[in-house]
Amino acid sequence: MTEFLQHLLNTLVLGGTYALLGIGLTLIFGIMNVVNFTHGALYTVGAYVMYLAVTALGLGFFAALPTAILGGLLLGAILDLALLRPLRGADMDTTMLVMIGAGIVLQSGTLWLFGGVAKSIPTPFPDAPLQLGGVSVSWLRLFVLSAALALIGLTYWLINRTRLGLAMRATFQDHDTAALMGVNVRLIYTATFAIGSSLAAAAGALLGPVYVVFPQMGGMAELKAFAIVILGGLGNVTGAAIGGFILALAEELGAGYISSGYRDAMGFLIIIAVLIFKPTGLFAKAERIG
Amino acid sequence: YAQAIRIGVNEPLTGPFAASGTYVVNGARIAADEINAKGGVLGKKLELVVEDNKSNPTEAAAVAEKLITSDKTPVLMGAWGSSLTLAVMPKLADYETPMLVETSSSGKITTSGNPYVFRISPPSALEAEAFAPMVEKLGLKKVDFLAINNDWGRGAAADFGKMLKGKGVTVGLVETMDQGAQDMSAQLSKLKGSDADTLLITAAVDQLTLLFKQMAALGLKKRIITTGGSQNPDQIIAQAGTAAEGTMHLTTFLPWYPEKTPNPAATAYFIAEWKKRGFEFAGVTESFRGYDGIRTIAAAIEKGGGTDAASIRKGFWSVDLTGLNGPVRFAKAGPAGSESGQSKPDVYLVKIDGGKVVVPEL
Amino acid sequence: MLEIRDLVCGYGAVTALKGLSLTVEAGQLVALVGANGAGKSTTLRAVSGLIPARSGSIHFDGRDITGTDPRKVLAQGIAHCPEGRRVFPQMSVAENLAMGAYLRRDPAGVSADLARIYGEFPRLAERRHQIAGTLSGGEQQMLAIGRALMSRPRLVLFDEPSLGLAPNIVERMFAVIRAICDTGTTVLLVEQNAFAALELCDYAYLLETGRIVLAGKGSMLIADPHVRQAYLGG
Amino acid sequence: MSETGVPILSVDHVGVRFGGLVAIADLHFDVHPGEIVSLIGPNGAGKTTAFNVMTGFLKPSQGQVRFRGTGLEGLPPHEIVRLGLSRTFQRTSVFPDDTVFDNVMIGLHRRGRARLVDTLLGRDRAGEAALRERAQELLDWVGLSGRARDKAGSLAYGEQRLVGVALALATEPAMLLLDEPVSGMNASETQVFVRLIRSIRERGVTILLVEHDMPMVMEVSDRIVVLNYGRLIAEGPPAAIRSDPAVIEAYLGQGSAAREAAQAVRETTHA
Amino acid sequence: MNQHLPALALLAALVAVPLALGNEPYLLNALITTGIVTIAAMSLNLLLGFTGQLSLGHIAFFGIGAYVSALTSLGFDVEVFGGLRVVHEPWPPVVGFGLAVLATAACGYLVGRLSFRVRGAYFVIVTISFAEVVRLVALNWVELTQGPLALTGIPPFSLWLPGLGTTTLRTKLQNYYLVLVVGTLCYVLIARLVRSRFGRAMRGLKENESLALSVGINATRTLTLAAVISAAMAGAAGSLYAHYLRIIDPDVFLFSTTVTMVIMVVGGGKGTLLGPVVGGLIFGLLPVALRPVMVPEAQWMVFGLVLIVIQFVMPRGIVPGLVRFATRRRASAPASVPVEVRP
Ligand SMILES: Nc1ncnc2c1ncn2[C@@H]1O[C@H](COP(=O)(O)OP(=O)(O)OP(=O)(O)O)[C@@H](O)[C@H]1O
Ligand SMILES: Nc1ncnc2c1ncn2[C@@H]1O[C@H](COP(=O)(O)OP(=O)(O)OP(=O)(O)O)[C@@H](O)[C@H]1O
Ligand SMILES: [Mg+2]
Ligand SMILES: [Mg+2]
Repeated sequence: MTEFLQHLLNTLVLGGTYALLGIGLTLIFGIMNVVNFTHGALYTVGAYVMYLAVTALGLGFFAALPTAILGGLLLGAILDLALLRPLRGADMDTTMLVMIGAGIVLQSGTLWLFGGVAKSIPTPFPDAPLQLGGVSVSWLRLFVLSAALALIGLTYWLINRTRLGLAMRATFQDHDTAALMGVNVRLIYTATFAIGSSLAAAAGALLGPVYVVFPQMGGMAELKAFAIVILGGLGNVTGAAIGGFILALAEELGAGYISSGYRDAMGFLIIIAVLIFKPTGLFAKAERIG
Repeated sequence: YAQAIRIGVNEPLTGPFAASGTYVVNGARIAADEINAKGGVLGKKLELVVEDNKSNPTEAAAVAEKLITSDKTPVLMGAWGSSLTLAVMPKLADYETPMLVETSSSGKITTSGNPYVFRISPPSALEAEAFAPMVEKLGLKKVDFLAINNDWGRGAAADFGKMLKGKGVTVGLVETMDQGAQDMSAQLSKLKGSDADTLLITAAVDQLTLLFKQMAALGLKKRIITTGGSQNPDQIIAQAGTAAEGTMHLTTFLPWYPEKTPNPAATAYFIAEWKKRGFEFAGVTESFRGYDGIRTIAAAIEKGGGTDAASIRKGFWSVDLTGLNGPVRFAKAGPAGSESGQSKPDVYLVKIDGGKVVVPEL
Repeated sequence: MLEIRDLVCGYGAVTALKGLSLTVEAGQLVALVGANGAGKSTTLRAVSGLIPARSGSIHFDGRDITGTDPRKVLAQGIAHCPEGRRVFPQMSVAENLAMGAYLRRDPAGVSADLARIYGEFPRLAERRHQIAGTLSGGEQQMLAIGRALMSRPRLVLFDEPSLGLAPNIVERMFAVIRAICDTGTTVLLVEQNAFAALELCDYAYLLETGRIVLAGKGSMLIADPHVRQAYLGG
Repeated sequence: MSETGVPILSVDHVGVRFGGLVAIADLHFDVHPGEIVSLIGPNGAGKTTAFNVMTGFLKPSQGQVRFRGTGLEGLPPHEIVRLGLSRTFQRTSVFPDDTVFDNVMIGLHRRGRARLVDTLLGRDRAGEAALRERAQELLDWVGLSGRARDKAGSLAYGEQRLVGVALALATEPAMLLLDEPVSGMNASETQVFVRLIRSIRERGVTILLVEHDMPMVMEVSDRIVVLNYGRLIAEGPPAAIRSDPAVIEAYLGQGSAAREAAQAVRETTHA
Repeated sequence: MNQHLPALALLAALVAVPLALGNEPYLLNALITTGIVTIAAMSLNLLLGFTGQLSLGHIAFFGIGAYVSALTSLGFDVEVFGGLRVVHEPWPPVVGFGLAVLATAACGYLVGRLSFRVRGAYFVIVTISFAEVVRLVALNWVELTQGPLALTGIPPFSLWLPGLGTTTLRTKLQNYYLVLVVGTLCYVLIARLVRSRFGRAMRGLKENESLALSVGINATRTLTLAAVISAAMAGAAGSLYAHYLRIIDPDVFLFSTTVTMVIMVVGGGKGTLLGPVVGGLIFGLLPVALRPVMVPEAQWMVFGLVLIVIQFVMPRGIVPGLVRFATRRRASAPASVPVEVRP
């Protein structure tokens, strides 16, 4: 029983981080329709900025976090201005390839700058975990969970409740018509990409201290982020959040009760199963024919 | 000097194993420089031709091809991971070129009948054998395993399991984790619930750090012993902090106590040189393999008396050298007629105690 | 109010407008008629800045707006109700209408206009929470018209607003357009329903393969034998 | 018209719901071979939805459709086409990146007989040539030969609709469902289209038409079926429908409605 | 015939390359591995370029082909559910090749049936998931696949040639021509397929699915067929890979190899016949060209930059870009019109 409870608690914490990874990507992939292969690299960059901010710059842990997020925002804006803006109107594969290229450059760049040895980020939280009956959880992870939930809430609000969010959704459904409505579509593109990137960086900055920081950390994270986004329905922030928790649950229980070798397989099997029964993800968009 | 002797170095410099591969190459450079400063081998300088195998077996094979055919290196060192080494091996046979294997631990490397392979790292069976005498002293009763899901982890779990069963120790859970996995809470939660007294872990240093942190967070308190010899305790202490306290590690090198190593002078020289070049101390537990590897190759060239592949291969069989972790002498391994060479290094058990690496009294 | 001079526009190798000139006086309802592919939609797209002009000029209120981007054109008071509805398919009806008022900063005025549009097209009021992409064709057309009006434009460009509407709604819609014009909004109307458009308008232009070939009062065009033959079905 | 005999298409108490919304309540009517029947009704009455049910794009929540005696339930669209029931779409619908000619070639899919092995072995030259000839004929018929080499996506609206018709005809249907085919055409173009419809009928194709262009509907139809809120409210020859008060009220409208609306606008804006 | 001219010229050049190179094993090796991945890229192009479905799990078919072929020629002895023991004695590699093609075609059928319920992004994820699951099975079913310990000692191909008897393909040169023959065969099959009514059906589905259905195209059948053929070709490439490299481990399923294939297809020009071939040669050989001139991290960065630059200069890929350039030079007027198409 305690083992099961421990698994559930782990799910909650892991799910929060997965959800965070998913929502950043859902903005760029789900809303902007850019198959963003820099997401993993941006996640890595967020973690390294956090590392630098804490160690080299000596900013406190809590000041370093917004620094990393800001770093992601800036890098995202630069990527968009330099690589995506000139290709506006090009088809999805073109931008996908450019993003693959940019991802490779960013990843090898971090390897070049920081070397392959993993870094670890010191945190102000106590090592001793919080004990709740038989189960325990570290303070750091609790903090990450709450920060992730806060960011998810913020993004949801931004997309669904603000004028900017309205303009974002309009732009990506029909950018000509959005322009006719007076939306500054160029700005919206850049802003959306930057915000999505900053969320990836936030995920990296939050998870960097939980795990360790190394140049390839983004690889699997990216793959899972794609899965989460699709599970939750493209462009659906709430869906991505829920998708993150579902994936975490599948992995956790799969590893705990079936076989740890098939841990990641559990997540992917869930995805296949979901798509067989609900081919448009858990939260489908309404569409019509004719 | 007439012409330099070229040694092909086939290591992962990018991709997941980039850090380790780079350490090994740095160690190799120290050895080459040292040998050249002393006048080289057979009157010729050594020249390392370093190529990146991108942590990818196909690339590792391609790199071997390039080194042998296009750079004309008569001998290779590499290729860090077992799958990388295994991918290179058919090329060795094709071109009849010997290779010194410095890190890989898969048993297959020396048992598959490739007579061009000479290994100085211990396969996990050897390591288990070295650990056997300590089992009773530590009082192990029931042991769980947590291993990285690759040749190294699987091999270690299998070989240690066999050895322990032979000593009457119960083997409990055998859990695995993916190479790139970062969150092992699920496996650890399961292991926490088991009644084993000891957990044997096989994983690279980064994952060990994560594991120790996550164990602390879950309140998992058991005797921890890691295997494999490239755990790099200093990095663990630096990164996992108090979470690593009390853990034990099987290593093949004792850089903290140069005087206790088989060749104190060489160890001291190597460590000094390493520091002089501005590398992180933590890297020495990996890089010494590169250092020993090149010294072994130099010895083989010396003994073989020629700079062609065949002489060097012959030379390997008569190498007798005291490496940083024990004698390097190749014994025959694998099917008769096409045996590979396997050397048997020392294995030590160290413990992290008060933020320091100590050799526990057993 | 709107003056287009010698406008040349096109898509890639296609030149759709080959030196088009026309004028819309303030307060007028001007119709632009012509065959399929004559360049009517292209004209409207050029005015609202969706496609660049290759040469020629467009002036609005005496200011040169050639090549201005759509946002700034709208800010000057030109709304464009595009061909083929172009509603935002994944947004609700209400959100689509809110997009129409995107640049407006007077919430009170916006909600008054919203109420007016719901009054005009009760179907939209009924469906205000439906996702626009699932509306029927005619419902989407109503939404597109309503959305264009939400910006309170001074000049509104309609591209085939009657497309796919039921006859009674068409009638109603023409009445609405006339009324909009009578209350001071200038209208440039592109219509395939040429007869109705010509009857309704104050002034009309006939466009053939990228050039204006005839201009005059609606009644004059209706009477023209060529127009009767080619556009009104004899 | 010929109300007797076996209907080619019968819509049998069909109902469709989207969540809580009833798009079609209880639709029931027949079409007989050789007829041109129009299905009219206000926006959102359920006409396109009815087409979607007939062609297998939507499953009805109740009732069923029979075509030439076969029940269509559960059949996917491509099977229904094979039975000889073809359609066009309300929104313009072409294969935008292909030329007009290739569009028709794609449309001729069902006419091709080549087996996969023959294709892979390159034994299908003759069949292909025949298809090409047929495609050219179809383009001549709908009057698009002049644009055969242009990309379909670059055609003007009205021309794209003709491509749609050519595609539907390419399947050699026994019955054709046209969803607002002349929207976006002017009166003269519409007349050309009416002639096209007649020539299609002359070749023995039954036609069910959805259209809001009343002069055209009145001119071309043998019979009209009127739908409102997913229900049948009238059925009969054009003359009868034109003067049916219920239809006038719900759909056709009178001059007065327009004037009232105009008045309403003036009042609200001045208030 | 004119339309085949560039392809024939390329083929002639490829036939001649080894003669020009002399015996340069390293370059031949690079050409062989590049050729094998290029065949896989061609198969991916059939799906991505002609049906518009991006399979980011294409490596699964490649890997399954490699494993099936390797296991057929190595033999195995496993216990499946319920204690049933399955023993297989080694068969010649050529049989392995055949079985690899059949097995991957069957997998293609399964994935096709499964995932053509879902399109676009959802298809992408189903394929990624499939590939990951297969990789994890290869990793964990140690009894059959040796897991991470790798399958070693895979025999090279041996062929029976009329007049020559049976030859074992040990040399680089033999393997090079084997890959070239298989590649050419795949090219011809794809070319025939896409110019036929099946090809038109695929394009129709890609451009406007409801319309395609309404003209009687059976979506599931067409797409499944494309998936089956595509998977079988990828499987053939996998088999070539296994017998050439003579060792495989679960790393053959690496996601990054799929990414490489996508780069080859899209970079070269998806939806064109020659695109993946040209893209394959360029992006396959680029790392070889970069290796001697810079440090490893820089090699990757330059690879990434080249990728970006090509997309900027030729957004539709290299082959369409070159075609456009050529036609523009011939006729002074711009040839094709960029058409913006909206739903
Ligand atoms: N996106 C495009 N790309 C290429 N050519 C285009 C494009 N849009 C329109 N054209 C061409 O430009 C010409 C004018 O088109 P336009 O849409 O302005 O005609 P229109 O008068 O509005 O016709 P319709 O009544 O059919 O809407 C046509 O020949 C058309 O084929
Ligand atoms: N997928 C869907 N989800 C929700 N509602 C839908 C969907 N499809 C259609 N509807 C609704 O069902 C009703 C009938 O739609 P339908 O498209 O059949 O109308 P129609 O008679 O063709 O109208 P029009 O003449 O305007 O094209 C409409 O009110 C529409 O909003
Ligand atoms: Mg138009
Ligand atoms: Mg309709």
